[in-house]
Amino acid sequence: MFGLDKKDTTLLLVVATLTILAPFLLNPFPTASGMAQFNAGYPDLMQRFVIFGIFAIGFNILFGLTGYLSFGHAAFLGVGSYAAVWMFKLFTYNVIPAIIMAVIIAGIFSLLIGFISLRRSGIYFSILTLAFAQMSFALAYSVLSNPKFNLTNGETGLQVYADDPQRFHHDGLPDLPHLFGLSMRSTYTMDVGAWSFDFNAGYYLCAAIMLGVFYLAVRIFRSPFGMMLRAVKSNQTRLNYTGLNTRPYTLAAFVISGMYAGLAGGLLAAMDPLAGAERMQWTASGEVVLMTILGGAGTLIGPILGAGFIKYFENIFSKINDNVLHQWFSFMPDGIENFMVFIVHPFVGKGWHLTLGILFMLVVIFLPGGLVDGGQRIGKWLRSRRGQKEDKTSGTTTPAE
Amino acid sequence: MDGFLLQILNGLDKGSAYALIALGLTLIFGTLGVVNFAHGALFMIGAFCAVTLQRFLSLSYTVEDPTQKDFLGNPLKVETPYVESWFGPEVGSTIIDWSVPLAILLAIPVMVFLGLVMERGLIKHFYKRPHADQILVTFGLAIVLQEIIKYYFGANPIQTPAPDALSGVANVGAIVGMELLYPVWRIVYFCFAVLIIFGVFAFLQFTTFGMVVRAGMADRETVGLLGINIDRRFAIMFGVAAAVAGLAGVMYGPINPPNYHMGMDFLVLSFVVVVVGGMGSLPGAVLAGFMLGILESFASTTWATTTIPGINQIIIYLVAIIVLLARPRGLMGRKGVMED
Amino acid sequence: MSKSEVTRRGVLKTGAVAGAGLAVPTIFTASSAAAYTNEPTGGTVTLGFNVPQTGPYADEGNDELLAQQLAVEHLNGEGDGGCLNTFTSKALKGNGILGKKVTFVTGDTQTKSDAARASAKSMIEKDGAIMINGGSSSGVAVAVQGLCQDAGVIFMAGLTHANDTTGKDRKANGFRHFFNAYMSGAALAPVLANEMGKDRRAYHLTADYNWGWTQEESIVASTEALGWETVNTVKTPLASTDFSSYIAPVLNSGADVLVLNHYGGNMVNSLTNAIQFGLLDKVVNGKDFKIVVPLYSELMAAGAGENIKGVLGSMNYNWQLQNEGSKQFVKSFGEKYGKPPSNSAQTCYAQTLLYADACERAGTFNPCGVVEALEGFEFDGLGNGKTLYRADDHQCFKDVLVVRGAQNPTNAYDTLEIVEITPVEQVSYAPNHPMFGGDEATLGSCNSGA
Amino acid sequence: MGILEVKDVGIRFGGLQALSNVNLSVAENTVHAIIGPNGAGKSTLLNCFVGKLIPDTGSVMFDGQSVLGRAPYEINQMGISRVFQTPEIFGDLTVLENMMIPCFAKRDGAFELNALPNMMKQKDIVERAEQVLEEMNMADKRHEHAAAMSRGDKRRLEIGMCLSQEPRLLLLDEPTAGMARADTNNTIDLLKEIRDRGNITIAIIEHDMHVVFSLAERITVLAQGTPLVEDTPENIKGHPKVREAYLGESA
Repeated sequence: MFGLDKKDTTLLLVVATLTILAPFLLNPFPTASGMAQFNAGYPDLMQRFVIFGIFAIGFNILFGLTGYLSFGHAAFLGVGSYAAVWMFKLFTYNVIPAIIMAVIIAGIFSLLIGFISLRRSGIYFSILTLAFAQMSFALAYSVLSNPKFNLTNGETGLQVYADDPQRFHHDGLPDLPHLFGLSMRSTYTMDVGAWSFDFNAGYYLCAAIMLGVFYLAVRIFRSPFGMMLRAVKSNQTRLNYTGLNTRPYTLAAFVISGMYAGLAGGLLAAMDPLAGAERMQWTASGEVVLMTILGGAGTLIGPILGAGFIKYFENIFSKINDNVLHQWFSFMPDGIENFMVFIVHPFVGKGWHLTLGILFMLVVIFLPGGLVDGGQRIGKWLRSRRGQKEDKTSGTTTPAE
Repeated sequence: MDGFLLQILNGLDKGSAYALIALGLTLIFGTLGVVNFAHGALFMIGAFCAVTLQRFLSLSYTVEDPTQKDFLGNPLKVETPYVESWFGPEVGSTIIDWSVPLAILLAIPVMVFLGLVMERGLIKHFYKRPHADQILVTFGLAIVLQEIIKYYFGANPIQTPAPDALSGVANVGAIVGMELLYPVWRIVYFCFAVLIIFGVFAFLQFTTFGMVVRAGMADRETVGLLGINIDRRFAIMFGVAAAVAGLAGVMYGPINPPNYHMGMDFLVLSFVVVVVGGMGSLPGAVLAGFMLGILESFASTTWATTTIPGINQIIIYLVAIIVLLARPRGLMGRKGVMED
Repeated sequence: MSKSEVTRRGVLKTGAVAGAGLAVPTIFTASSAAAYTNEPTGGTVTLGFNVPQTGPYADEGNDELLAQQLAVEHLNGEGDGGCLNTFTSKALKGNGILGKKVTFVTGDTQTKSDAARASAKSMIEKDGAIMINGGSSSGVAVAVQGLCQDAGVIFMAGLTHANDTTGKDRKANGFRHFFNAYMSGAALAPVLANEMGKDRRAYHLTADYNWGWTQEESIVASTEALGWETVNTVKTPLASTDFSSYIAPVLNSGADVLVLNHYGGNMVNSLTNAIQFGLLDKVVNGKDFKIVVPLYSELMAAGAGENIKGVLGSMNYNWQLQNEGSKQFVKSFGEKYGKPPSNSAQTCYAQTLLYADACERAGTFNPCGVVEALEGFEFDGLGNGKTLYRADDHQCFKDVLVVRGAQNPTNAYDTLEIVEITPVEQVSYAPNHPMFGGDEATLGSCNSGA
Repeated sequence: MGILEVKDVGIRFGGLQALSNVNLSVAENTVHAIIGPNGAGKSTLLNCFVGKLIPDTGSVMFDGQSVLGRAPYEINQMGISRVFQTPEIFGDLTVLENMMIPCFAKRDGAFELNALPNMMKQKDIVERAEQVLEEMNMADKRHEHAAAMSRGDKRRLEIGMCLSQEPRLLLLDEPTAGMARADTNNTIDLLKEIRDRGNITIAIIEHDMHVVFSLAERITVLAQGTPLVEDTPENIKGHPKVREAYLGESA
């Protein structure tokens, strides 16, 4: 289907099903239960899952295929966000032109940076991209937000003000980003017994776009172009002596992944019309690197898993405070309850960084191929168990013959 | 003119910290081929060795003084450090006063030990893994180390003042017959950095151990074939690199009070320094450290910022870009190192 | 058997505490049956405390969180009741708010406007928080305030000092108890003139972002009005850790006062560097060199250690204030946590009580009702003395403290001493003051999310 | 006039004169071997043909056009393919994919505008790659991971990858170095087959005399960066200068 082989079609369908059903899957616990803390099915976080999924998918096209490790991709995300918010400010709250503009501007920006950075490879390339991104961040944070020429609005973040022109905005349209009148924030809440599920317009827009770009990524991975990029990673020497000028290919990959980042940035702004400079900082670039490696660089689904994993920690674990802990362990006798809270306390709430750091180490030590590798190992283990069982049954039948 | 000289001094001072961190980073990279994102954390832990020693020396017993009240109106608990009661107030307070230089003695074994444990326990298993994996695992380690420090010492900076005798300003211009006041401790820091750098170079240049390590850096396999246990030597070099970063941290405390994220603040910069100097080149790291320090200082003068607005924010990165485009392997990089 | 019984007890207990979950968060939904965003329908009401828990301001955030928890206790009638005893409004009875027990959720702003909005959204969308309180930077405050306006919940700002929060970025759903840069300037200037004379030459080092600029603008304006001359204003990158290259030029600039428009780690380092370079020992233009830090906090004072001795600055609140509300608050806070409260803790505590009180007086949690109850509200007994929540811009007007680093502190907590309590009249300004967005700045109208 | 004409080539590395006054002519559709002791400059010379090094003096002409100053990929597009001392293949890719890359390069290597819409098309490439694999007797290995194969198979694959582009000149850099005897013989047979198929020029650098004498039609002996003699294998075998410079040393 869609020009994909059977395995990829299945993967695409699985991803599609999961994203469509996400409001159910991410809210497995009844709203009033103590476990509700672990629910992630509220609009903002679901949006973040898919948006950062897009970001990581795009990053993986560059890093996973060519092996070029960019430490500056957050700059393209940030540029995309700024472009989108400027579209809101100048023209209309409709998200379509904003998203298109975000992708275009990020594409141009990544073409410029990629053209220069790709003159070098290895860690030199990484540092060049890092340098460009840090420069962009510094400029956005202060220099370009001075009162005379305010392009970014600095630390507060670029936002839409009532006195902005918004030329095509008129009464009757929501005063928030919308898709031809459908506000990105409109949410339908379905109560089923003790459960509650949110269906958010913005989330489904992001999910649809993510499925589209995921499909595109699968096609790129499977095309001769994708193969060529993998060849770059595998053996650049051979490629040079094979009559191929690798630079246009790597540059194309760089720009494509930059446009993915811009798309993610545009969507972030479309869900919440504010563009902060911090999303361009090197830590944000590092985050997408970690997402990709954590999930499994070079795999199709890995980056999405990695993105979900990190965003889940950031948003769920950081909110578990001592009060919540006491609730969890309240069934225990007081002494043990306090002890348990004492044990768990350093790892949640303000300690979520610690848990994340430990998990990075555990994953990379025990699962060299990231989470996807872990999944494959579990699959293999299950199959081998099943195999053993069959062996046993066959073993018991053999002597009878 | 004084302004110019002052900025040179400032640059040398900043450069000292950059150079020391980059030196360790390059040692680890050059010997082990490992990209160590936890190196900033080692610098930070060094600084916290000084904090720990200062806390330890200031351990106090408390006596309630009914004549004074605390903020709730209860009798004030007056704290007296044990060292003051054992050695008398004068000697005791002098010991506390000198806690930062004394912390060097604590930091060397602690950092070497930490470096060895890190290498044997974790990094060793990552030699053959892609650089991306090394980055992920050392970054994870950096976060963990940082959070542990934050858990015990808080997020707020902690003052670790220089000894009274070494604080204040000195007239460094006296030699050339002009007035040029500069903080004593910063001069100490610069001299200390130069000493360490020379120490490391001498160690590599003039000891058999160092010669083997240098040979191993150039061609690991051949040295391995000669029946030399190069791995153990490299592990020790990791310990040395950790100690260099740690010492840089200990002595940095009086310049700017340590906090748990100071390592991350330096990490990106020191990577830029290493790459500008040329991956794997020790003299390159030192040269680039001082060069970037001085450039950064000059970029922050009013003259520079009015000529090019925002130059002080981007100078380091701008220089990195220019150097890498003009000289593909950095200032003194070797061919073929880390190019793919 | 016994195991399942234990579990059941747990569920019951949990159910009682987390009853707020029954109030299904139906945020941003026009079609919702609720009259306003997150209308509490069960026996509890949920407040959202959004403070930095990671990053350089984690300790400040922790202090805010402690104060907020204390406020919740007092609202629910637990503990000693704290400032409910001294608050001039007697609407709060210690039985929660409008009879509903107060619960809270927490989030981590990371001192980044993006992350702060994400955690605020999560508290609104997922946990059904009806009010967001806290924060330790103006960027975060403005970003979260905008979000709360859109979402239809109330934002009670924590520590935010930039003029913009209640200036050009003011919002109908947002309220600031903390003072601002203009007030710092207005309060400091007379004291500076008094202590240092009217013919000083000032050199400004300013953190290169929005808050730094507004503070510099305010201080420059108020000191120049007194006759001071501004020699130079230099912007320093926020990411700077070593300020030596900015301090060195001060020596030969002919300035005799250094103003550090820095906050947090920036201020600790720049002050430490300035002392290192021996600035305070210098005599310039025949006068002793002085350093001013317009915005002080206890944590900064702790971080800067001995370097703050004799350095002047301003604060929103200090635990050494001797009014009844302050004494009561310090007692409650000190007995519970073993240390006196910081000024950001006090602001968050007061904001939580003020919100609760406004709900009681309005008789509803509806944000528009709360806004109406808070606008023009005059009160006392929360620690700052007589205070007015001005209707035009939702800024509190109260006395401002001018403080100085103590020469001989007796313990870790009295490192700052109060020099003067500048009366509120001296720090007031017109709502359409040019530094506050002029005539164009408007609150807009309150949004209840319905 | 040979297909590869080398005139007065010289190159210096610091104090070392690696090549000087190299004159060489490789005739079309022959096998020409370049031999010489270690450090004679064989690999340096080869690197000058493919664009990795640019000589300080002299010229290298391929089919009447200079190769100097061109990037390796451009030289490849002129019709020169290179086989490395250690097989350079794409270890992470399958055998079939390895074979597809040079076919792809042949089609879109120049990356002109038509390459963009072509990026997704691969039918013709797969067909061509399958065909070459068939010719190389490797069709049964097509889904194997290239890195997992034996040295001999890797070499066979690499040669196949070069041949798939139908080069006019094939450069071989010690193609049997480090190989077991059986693999060496297989490789020799393969190269003979290619030679006998005709319509290709082969230049080979080799240490192993067995390989050289079973393949080459002409041999150039290089010593200390200069050609010593050039002749047929039979004459080279008995040449006293060669014995002195080369065989004497290695014996």
